[in-house]
Amino acid sequence: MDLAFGAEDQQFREEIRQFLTDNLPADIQQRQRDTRTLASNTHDLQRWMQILDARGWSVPHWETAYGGTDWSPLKKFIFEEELHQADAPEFHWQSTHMIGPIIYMFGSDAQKARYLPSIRRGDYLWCQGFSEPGAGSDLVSLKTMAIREGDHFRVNGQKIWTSAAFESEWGFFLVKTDMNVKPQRGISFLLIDMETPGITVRRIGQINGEAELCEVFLDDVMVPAENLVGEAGMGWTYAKALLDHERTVSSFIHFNKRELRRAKEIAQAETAGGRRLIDDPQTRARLVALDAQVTALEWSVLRVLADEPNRYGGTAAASTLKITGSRLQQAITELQADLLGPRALRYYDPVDWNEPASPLWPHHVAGRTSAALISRASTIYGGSEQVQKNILGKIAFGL
Amino acid sequence: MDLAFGAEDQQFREEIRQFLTDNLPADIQQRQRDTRTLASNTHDLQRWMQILDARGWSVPHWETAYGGTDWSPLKKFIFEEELHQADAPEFHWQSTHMIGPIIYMFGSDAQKARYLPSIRRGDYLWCQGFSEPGAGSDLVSLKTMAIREGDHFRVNGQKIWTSAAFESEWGFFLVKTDMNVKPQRGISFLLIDMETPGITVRRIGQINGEAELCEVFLDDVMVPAENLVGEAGMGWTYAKALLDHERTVSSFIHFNKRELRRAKEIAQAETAGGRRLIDDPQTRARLVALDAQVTALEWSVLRVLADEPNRYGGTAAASTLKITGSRLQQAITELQADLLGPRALRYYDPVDWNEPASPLWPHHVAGRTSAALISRASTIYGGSEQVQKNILGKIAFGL
Amino acid sequence: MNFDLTDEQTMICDSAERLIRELGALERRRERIARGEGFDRDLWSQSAELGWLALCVPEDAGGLGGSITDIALLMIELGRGMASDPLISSAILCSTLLAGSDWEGRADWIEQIMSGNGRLAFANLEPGDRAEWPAPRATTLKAEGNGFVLNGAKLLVQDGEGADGYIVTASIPGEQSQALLFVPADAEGLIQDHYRLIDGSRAADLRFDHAPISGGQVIGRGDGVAALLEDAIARASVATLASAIGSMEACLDICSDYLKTRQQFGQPIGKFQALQHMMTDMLVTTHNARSNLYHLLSRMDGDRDERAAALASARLAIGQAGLSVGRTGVQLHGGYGVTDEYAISHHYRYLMALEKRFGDSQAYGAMLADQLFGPIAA
Amino acid sequence: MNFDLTDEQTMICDSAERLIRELGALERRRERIARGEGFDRDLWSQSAELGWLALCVPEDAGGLGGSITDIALLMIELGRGMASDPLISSAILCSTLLAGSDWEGRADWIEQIMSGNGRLAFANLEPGDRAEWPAPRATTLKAEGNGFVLNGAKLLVQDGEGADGYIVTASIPGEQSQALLFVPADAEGLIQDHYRLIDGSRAADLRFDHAPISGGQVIGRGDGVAALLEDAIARASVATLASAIGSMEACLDICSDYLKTRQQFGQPIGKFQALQHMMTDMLVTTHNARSNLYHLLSRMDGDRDERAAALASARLAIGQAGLSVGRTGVQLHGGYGVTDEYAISHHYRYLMALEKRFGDSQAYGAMLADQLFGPIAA
Repeated sequence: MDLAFGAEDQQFREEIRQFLTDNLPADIQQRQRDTRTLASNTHDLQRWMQILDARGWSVPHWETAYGGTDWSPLKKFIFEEELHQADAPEFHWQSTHMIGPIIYMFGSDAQKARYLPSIRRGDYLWCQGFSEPGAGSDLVSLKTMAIREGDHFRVNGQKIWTSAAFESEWGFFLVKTDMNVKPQRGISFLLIDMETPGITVRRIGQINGEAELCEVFLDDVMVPAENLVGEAGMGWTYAKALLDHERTVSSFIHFNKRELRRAKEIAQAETAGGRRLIDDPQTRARLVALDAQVTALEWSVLRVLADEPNRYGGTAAASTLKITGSRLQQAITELQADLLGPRALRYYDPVDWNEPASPLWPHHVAGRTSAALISRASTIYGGSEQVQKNILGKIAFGL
Repeated sequence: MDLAFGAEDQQFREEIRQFLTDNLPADIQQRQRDTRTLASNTHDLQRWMQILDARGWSVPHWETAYGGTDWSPLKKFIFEEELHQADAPEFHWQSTHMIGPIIYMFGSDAQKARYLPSIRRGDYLWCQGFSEPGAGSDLVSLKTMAIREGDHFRVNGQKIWTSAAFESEWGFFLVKTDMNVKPQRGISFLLIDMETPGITVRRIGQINGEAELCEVFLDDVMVPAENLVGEAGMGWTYAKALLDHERTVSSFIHFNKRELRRAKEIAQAETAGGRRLIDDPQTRARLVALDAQVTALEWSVLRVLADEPNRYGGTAAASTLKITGSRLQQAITELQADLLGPRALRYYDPVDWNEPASPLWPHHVAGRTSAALISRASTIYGGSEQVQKNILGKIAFGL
Repeated sequence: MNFDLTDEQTMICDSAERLIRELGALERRRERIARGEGFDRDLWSQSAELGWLALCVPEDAGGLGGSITDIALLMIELGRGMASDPLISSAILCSTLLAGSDWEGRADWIEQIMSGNGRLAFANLEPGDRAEWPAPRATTLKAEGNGFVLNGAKLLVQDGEGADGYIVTASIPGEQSQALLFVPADAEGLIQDHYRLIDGSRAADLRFDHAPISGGQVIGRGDGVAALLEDAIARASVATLASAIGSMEACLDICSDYLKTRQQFGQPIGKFQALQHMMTDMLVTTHNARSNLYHLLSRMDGDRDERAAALASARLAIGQAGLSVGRTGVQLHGGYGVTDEYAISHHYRYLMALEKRFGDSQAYGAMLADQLFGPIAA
Repeated sequence: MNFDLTDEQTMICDSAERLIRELGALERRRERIARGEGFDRDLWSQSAELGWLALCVPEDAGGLGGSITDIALLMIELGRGMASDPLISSAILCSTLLAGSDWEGRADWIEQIMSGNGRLAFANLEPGDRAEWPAPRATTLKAEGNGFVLNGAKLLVQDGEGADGYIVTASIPGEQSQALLFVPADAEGLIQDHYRLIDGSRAADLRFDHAPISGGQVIGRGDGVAALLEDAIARASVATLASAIGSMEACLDICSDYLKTRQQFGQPIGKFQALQHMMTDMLVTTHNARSNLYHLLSRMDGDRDERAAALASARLAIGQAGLSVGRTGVQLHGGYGVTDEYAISHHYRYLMALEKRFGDSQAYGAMLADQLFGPIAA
């Protein structure tokens, strides 16, 4: 066992820091720090992706043959950590971390040539059409159908919880192409141009005032057969391969660390009865309890990255990260809101960036409650906490 | 709605208080206050029952025809509260609150004449033989059999969690008398003299060092047929009737109030770094949170006693009391132990009443951790918290 | 002691339930919020017609003098529809302040409020406040010429947007106690800023920049003001907590219905034991929260310290209970729980807002500790 | 960074696992406790033979100089069998104190401990202490004649019963730092009181009544003592926390086995989703607790402040984790959980005891806050 970062890792960290100092535009950094919504940052993200791409770092987790790096998992972790620490824009997950790897792992040469460069440059966004109204955590009962007609698929159905569908140029969809086999074997993976006739996107109003999640209605949408990824019927397998690919993502470790830091800053800035909250014992107790949990989460991530032998298997470790990380997102953002006291009650429009000029409303108030509200989703999407526990009980203990 | 105790109730309370001042022996009071085990207080309990009986108050909750009182539920509550407040011995539940009512509701005249007077006087203890090793919260699968042979039943089987069986003269048992009907219909209610040949009692060592719970082995135990209570096959019905009879008991409201008071006293006595714990904000926060919960519990009890209309039904309200009351027992006794800091780690023999003479070990330390440990049982017996929730989900929401 | 409703209470509850059924549809609420309206004007005028606004005003001040229990029962029903604004701010809080004063404008304004023709809002909160309770104010009233001038800032004046006037707390240099002032919405030297809150209601910040105040605008000053403020805030707090109980009870209905209808993995999700247990946790929490409210109601007419302790206790318990019920309710709804399109997220936001009105759980926990154990020894 | 065991670590873990399998039966433990023995003497002598006692002692003090990670891994295995006493009190804590001193008796006593022939215990805790960390002591050492006299009282000296001697902390009037003294068990002026703890281990109270102390009994005094104490307590804390991890991991095995074998309502109780979820909560908690230990291990050789923060953080997290896992484990066992006859209640008591050794979660939480945010401003 060696529980320290090596000298090479330390040096790598310095290199990343220097790069960020030199290259991350200050205006982007500031907006990212103040971000209250994903959807409104697309332009910044694209600018930043181009900067990263110029350095060859826009998709470091990809295979080198496709423009990735040969960094160790630990280095990738350091890279991500430093980007978060510096308030760089977050990767658009669906584009760089989902469809990119799917295409280079399972796509045709034509698909690779057509899509990968634009993903690396962040030219446009991709959205993910997996969930359906009747199938939240239960993908087996998908109903969206794609019937082969000549050199096209005719797609009919409805997707839900499709992030950023309203501003994405392309989407990747799980669709049923075969009704005559076991549900998992009849699902295929299809790339769809979101401009195709027959697609309607409806934004769903969210608890925090955003409308970044969408419903996508597909009504006789004709999709060229060449947009099928890999083999028909393998969609489920490809989608699952992704999960094994990114086992530490759902920990939201970098988010949790950054937001806990922010909570401390708020506690230093806010007062009650003339006393800084950071000097209030109950506030301190909440902060340190979360600090110790975030520390645990970070090391749980490192254990997965460094491939610690785990008697319950890697999926169990990943599931643990998801359960822990999502609870922490909620606890930390809720603490932020609580630290604001009654000021937490003000609604900040997630799209309108104008803040009140009033000194009654310091900058750190904006968006905190919004984050706490939308964080309720973290124990829901990607397999709800309850579903995670079902799975974990089964794989770890055979229950 | 009238949310105040009436003048008559207040006057009644004064009367009880006066009675206690005049009649509760100081030595019993002191031992009861320091109690670390049920089993070792039997003698005090008997003395106290005689005093109560002389006043006609040893079984106030019984029907008046059998020696009970005509007090309203609220007055009975006040009576119990004042007894607890004064640290009077607690009723031996199995005797006065379980078998007593069963006998006068369903027993024969001979049974009433034989047993009720001695129960009122507290002459001896009764134990309850319901649970079996294979049937904890699941009484339907009882296996103990009672086969009629002439004017006797031949009883074979095994009971577990039988409190005080080792010191009880009599026991009441649920036994199977009919194998050919639905399980609930084949169960009968039998009174058994614990001296009968074939009975073996084994005390079970408990987590806190006590051994008050027992296993009872019944090996060809011959029980006179006249000891059957009511009709054969009605045992399940009688046992359930009891539950409806005492819907607020499982709240342990009086216990919770008394122990919370004790926790405050400990917080006033104990120091950390020279400061009283009662002046430590985190300790205060734990205390007030529990205080508010105990307040809720008390009013939830009053609502049941005063028959508040409840859309989910009385059983739901009772189940709520059990869930809340048992959690509070754990939280309050655990807080007591925590307030003692490292001193909580000392083991106090629950039977040996000698305390260390050392000034390092103040009197309030003794028995607190023992109480915290055995309180883990409160969410287990009488239907575990999980079983309670199953029931509640069904009766309240039809889930 | 009994928990049966009187005939009058039954009537109040029934008519409130009816009105909420009529006007409480989620769609109506969402459209109203989208229009930037902080409360439902139809509900407000109906509240006047049905006598609810008058119910909240003591008899000797010209109102119907409902008991605090009557008011709480009404608020529970309105809370089910998240519709107790601005009854609390105007008809309960400001009316109580007016009724307890001997101000010359008292009768007029109470009449205005009861009839639904006028609305006042209470401007007390200042930066750094964690709870609203009589305390020295940074907003100051100074003598100048024949009258006074007012300087300072108030934030989060609940339902302050569109109010006809404000009852403002201020300190007078050299005096221990506070003053209560009446400031009309169009007063000179008053700058307003309006905004939406997370529950869709609306609030105002007020800035007083050398605002001239005449002697006739002083509702009260001197020793009686603290007690009056305590009374009014206590009554408004009861209404707030009762609203929360109603909202929690609505969550029970909403969620148990959802569990029985929503299908997943081939069966209603209510068949899953884990979700059943979450649902029963919500029930236990809600049931006990109502008990906390009863305790508070039983202490409203007694000793002031006991009332303060009961109020702090109920705020602490019900505040946390509301958050817990709201959170679990959202979780039970899966993805739909975090949309604006299902009622549950509205209840969660409403319960979050109620938890922080007049002070949050932590502040009231500290207040309860002070009541039970005395102030912290240095 | 890697988490693979070295060959040597694998060897240590394997032999510890073997020994626990051999000697760790619950029946053996119960009988031993009933006999009033605080630890397993066979295990103690085996620990000497297998070199574990020497492993805990630095090389330059004559030991095998295992790394703190080696020691932690060993303790995890021993913790599974609740068998890390008195390795922690004697071989880790007292050895570290001796090894860091230049006391003349140092080499002898280290040799005694490593061979298993002698045992020392650490007498530091005084009434009012919530955590053990260098601090002024009420126990005082005063010069008298050619030597000193010691007055005061220590409580909860872990494994103090039957120890051959004690390392005692005391203040010297007029000196800032503390003194470390060696006091043999049969010293004049020393009164002992022995008793059992809830986990079946045994402790002693020591009263020093004008006990004569020679200069040769002073292990250390002056500025270095605080750092030495910190080092020793930190190392012993790591061992304590690692023991807790082992115990929690054992709880996982015990409970998942139980869920699969115990039948109720016609099926193994592990079929119930609510119990599955409790079991997975235990897993998540245990897994993360091990991560907290790793973090602490990674900080043991660095900056002292960082180490102190990591120690406080791990104590806070693992202490609470142990209680939670123990409680849930008991609950999963139903009635059997609260008996002495099933292993789970032993683990729960062991975890409760570990949570309070050297200080409880609340004390370490406050310490962590001081490290992260500075002391509370007045």
